[in-house]
Amino acid sequence: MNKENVIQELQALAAEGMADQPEVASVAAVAGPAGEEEAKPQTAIPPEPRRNGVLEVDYAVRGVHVDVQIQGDQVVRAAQILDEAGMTLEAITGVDWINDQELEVVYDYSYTGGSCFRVVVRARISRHEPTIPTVSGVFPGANWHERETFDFFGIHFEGHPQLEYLLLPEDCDFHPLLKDFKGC
Amino acid sequence: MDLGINVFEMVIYLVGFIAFAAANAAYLVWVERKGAAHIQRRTGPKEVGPYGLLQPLADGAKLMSKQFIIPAGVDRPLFILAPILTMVPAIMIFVTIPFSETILARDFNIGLLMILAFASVNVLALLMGGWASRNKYAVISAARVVSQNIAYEIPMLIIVITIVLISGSMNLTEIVAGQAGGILHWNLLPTNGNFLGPITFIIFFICSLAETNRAPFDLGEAESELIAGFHTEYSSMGFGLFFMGEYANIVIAAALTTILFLGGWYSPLPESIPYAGASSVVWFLVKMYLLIWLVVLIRWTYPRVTLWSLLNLSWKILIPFSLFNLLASAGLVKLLG
Amino acid sequence: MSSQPLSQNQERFELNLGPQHPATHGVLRVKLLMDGEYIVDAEPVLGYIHRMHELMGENRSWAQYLPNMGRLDYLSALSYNLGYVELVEKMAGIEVPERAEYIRVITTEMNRISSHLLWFGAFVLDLGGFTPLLYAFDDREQILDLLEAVTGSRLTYCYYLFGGCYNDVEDDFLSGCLAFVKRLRTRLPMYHNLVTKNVILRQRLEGVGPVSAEMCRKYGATGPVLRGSGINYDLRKNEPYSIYPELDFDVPVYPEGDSMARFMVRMDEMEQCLRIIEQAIAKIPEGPVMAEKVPKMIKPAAGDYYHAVEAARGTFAIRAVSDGANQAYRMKLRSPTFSNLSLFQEASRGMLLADGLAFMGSLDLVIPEIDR
Amino acid sequence: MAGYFTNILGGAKSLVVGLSITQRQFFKKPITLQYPWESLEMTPRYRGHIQLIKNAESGTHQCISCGMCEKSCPSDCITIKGEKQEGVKGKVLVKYELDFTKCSLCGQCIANCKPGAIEFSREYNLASTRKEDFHYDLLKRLKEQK
Repeated sequence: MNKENVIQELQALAAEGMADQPEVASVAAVAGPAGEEEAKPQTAIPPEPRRNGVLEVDYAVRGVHVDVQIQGDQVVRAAQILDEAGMTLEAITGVDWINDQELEVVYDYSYTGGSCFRVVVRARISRHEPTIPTVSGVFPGANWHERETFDFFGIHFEGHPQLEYLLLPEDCDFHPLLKDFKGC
Repeated sequence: MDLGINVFEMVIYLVGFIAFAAANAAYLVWVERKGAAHIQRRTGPKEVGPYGLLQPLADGAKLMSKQFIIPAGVDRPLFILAPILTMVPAIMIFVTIPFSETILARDFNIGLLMILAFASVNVLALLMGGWASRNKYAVISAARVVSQNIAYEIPMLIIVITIVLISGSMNLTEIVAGQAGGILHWNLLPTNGNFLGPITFIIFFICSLAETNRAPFDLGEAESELIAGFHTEYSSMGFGLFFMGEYANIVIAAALTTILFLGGWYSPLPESIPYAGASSVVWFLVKMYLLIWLVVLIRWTYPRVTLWSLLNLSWKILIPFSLFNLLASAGLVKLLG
Repeated sequence: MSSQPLSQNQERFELNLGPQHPATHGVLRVKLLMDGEYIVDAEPVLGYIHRMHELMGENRSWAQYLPNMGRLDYLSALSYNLGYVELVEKMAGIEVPERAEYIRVITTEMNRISSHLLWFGAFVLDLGGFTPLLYAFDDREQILDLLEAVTGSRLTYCYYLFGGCYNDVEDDFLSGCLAFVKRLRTRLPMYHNLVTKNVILRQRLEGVGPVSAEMCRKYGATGPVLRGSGINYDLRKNEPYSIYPELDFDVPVYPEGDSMARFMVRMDEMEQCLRIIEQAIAKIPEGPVMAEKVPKMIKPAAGDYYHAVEAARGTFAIRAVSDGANQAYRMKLRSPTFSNLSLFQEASRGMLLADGLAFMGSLDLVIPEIDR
Repeated sequence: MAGYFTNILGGAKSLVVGLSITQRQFFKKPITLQYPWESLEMTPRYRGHIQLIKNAESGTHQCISCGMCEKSCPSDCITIKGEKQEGVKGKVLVKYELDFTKCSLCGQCIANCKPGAIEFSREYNLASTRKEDFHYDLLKRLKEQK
């Protein structure tokens, strides 16, 4: 596996996504905000939403090598790139950024064939209409991870073969990890 | 022959054998539990009576006092009949088994045939129980038991024919009598004239394990796959009878093996030695219980086979071997006899 | 198995395996579509012991979340403890004294052995052999006694703290560990003679439940399942943490991908654990077991952090998102058996029921960890 | 064909080896402990529910009612109350209640206790059919302690 190639392909992918969004396309996101973020004052306010792009972050601090943010409809392409590179989908999860009225879907990829290489792919989608294409066509293992994310966040994975409650009871009507969930 | 005395004798023997079968079933459970415990470095039952010896009685009392639950939707007549049908043939078989020259109920000319005939009823009972239970696990188990029993009856019968060829009789007393004169004359050993004796014995022993549904061939019960197999839905004495039937069958299998291969009531030593060389029922029981211990030990040592390897073992190994064995023995009998 | 399932138009039936079933080792339910004895389709149904640990992580301070780690995979709780404290130490920049690192490795490896021993017993029990379970428990009990003397608990450990360990260990513990290493070295050959070499067991495991390396990759399977498919991937080597780089051990890999390979990986792993423990005890330095300065309130810089460790069943990873407060904004727990079990549906198609259960046993499931 | 016979022989040998192992174990002594008749001594670090440490000299506890244990508890098991009393420096502990039904024995309270006033007890054979039996008043317990 050639790490540089993977990073380049992901950069190209992210650049496409930025072209769709004129307001962020003007800024090239190449600086390492890992350091910036650490320098920020410690407050209870969540950090500002990041722009789309590929960052090479400090592995020793963050635990990942490459941090990719792309458009929601690009996650399948990203999965295909990483699948061709021989990487494994380790987990899918979500984060509810209620202050931005956005949900973030996070895909953790790792490489099991040799030296450690971890890539995190994230996509932000609207909180009011949380839909994102499924990657279970590329990684069948994503099936359960997406169902779990659907359980917890109510994110609808388009094209998922069986989007039912996995861990929660089949008749429940709430999504507990949304920040406005107040118990049931 | 005086009919009155004959009937009286018959009743005495029948009661005696039922008691023997029941006591064996009860105490073999104790042996199994105690044996398993010590194999696993535990102590086993020890609270009820000295060394837990009264445990089987307590278990029996518990089973009898429980409600016999008949689940909704089961085939009632078959469901009730099945446990009875496991126990009755087992007791019938005891009638034909000669424990010594004098202790036997009926001296049949075709004793061996009768045992095998009655032993086949058992599989019918298990099939009925599994089918009538209206439980998927029980049905799977019933299907397994039937295919297993059919597969193992073939090599078993071939082996029995071999023995009949060698001893020239189907009368159990005569088969034992043919092995008189110490260990070297037993059918087990090649010194008896049949150089394939040990293989014959091993095949017969494996078949008897499979016929009695004992581990590692307990596919019908398979507690880690099928909960409890054919008796999943049985409670109270329904379960108790299945349980007793299983142990009664083990006793029968061990007794039959003793008769066919281990010289029955004859001592392994030559008759010239006083006491130890004399033939008696004690020798019969010692041999039988040693075999039963082997059966228990095997259960607590091996994992369970799967259905296919079970059938493979029968069709690919046991049947060819037993057929070859039959041919060789027939040739030997023709040559030497 | 050479035999193939019967034709499609035979009558099929559904079989509900679990949530209470002897072979599922907990409250796992598998919806089986059966064709006679053959599994046509097997769909695991999860969630019977779901406790929403991830939400708890968002409602508690970093330190208060510590006891939750012992309740995910209760059989190798210390690996989870280790993963979590290392993550928080990474986030807050806490240095751990060397002695504490050694204690952590020794206790974690002891815990790994106890987990594998229990799996070994329970797996043979699934196959119908009862006795090895009790022998394995005998050995496991020795480990639990040793760990109890140090951690105070026998199963749901909560022993590591941010910056070190809850308490120091005595020389008694170290010598006890060495004695145990010696003891298990004599017991393992017995297990191999009794179980591994047994022809019945070999027939049941060899060639059953083949999982290819590609399938593992697609499903994200890790741990012994992946190593049993010929991939040499062990986070202790590939992504070293704690003091593992200083210790010399091998990663057992078997290329066959069947249940036997997974069995052998775990059996060999126990021997490697013994090596690790021996070396760690030989090298353990004197010194404190807690870092000097551990902040009372841990307030990591905002951002997200990822940390993965090798638990007994594979990669256990945590993704923590911090907003700079004393508690996590989001805590994602990635448990290994969740991914390992997800390949069951595809891999078990066409298997015999008995083989399917043997295959499930070889995945080494711990249900609370899957359901979280 | 030769493989067929060696397979059978090898298999048979493995079976005999297995039998000999279990038969040997049969003659060894049982290793289990018969619980109601015998029981183990708990190790010094055994984690039972927490209790106040009795100071041998003063005959009382060291608690300064700072509330750190209460705050650090993940499951809100601990309720304490301290009062200002005449002639005593600092607060005096008047109530220390532990709801053991919720406790997960993580030890956060003990790790966070500055004066070192609490410890794990070594009680393990607790059983009751009533929840309230596990709501302990640790001050009362301290008084009853010999």
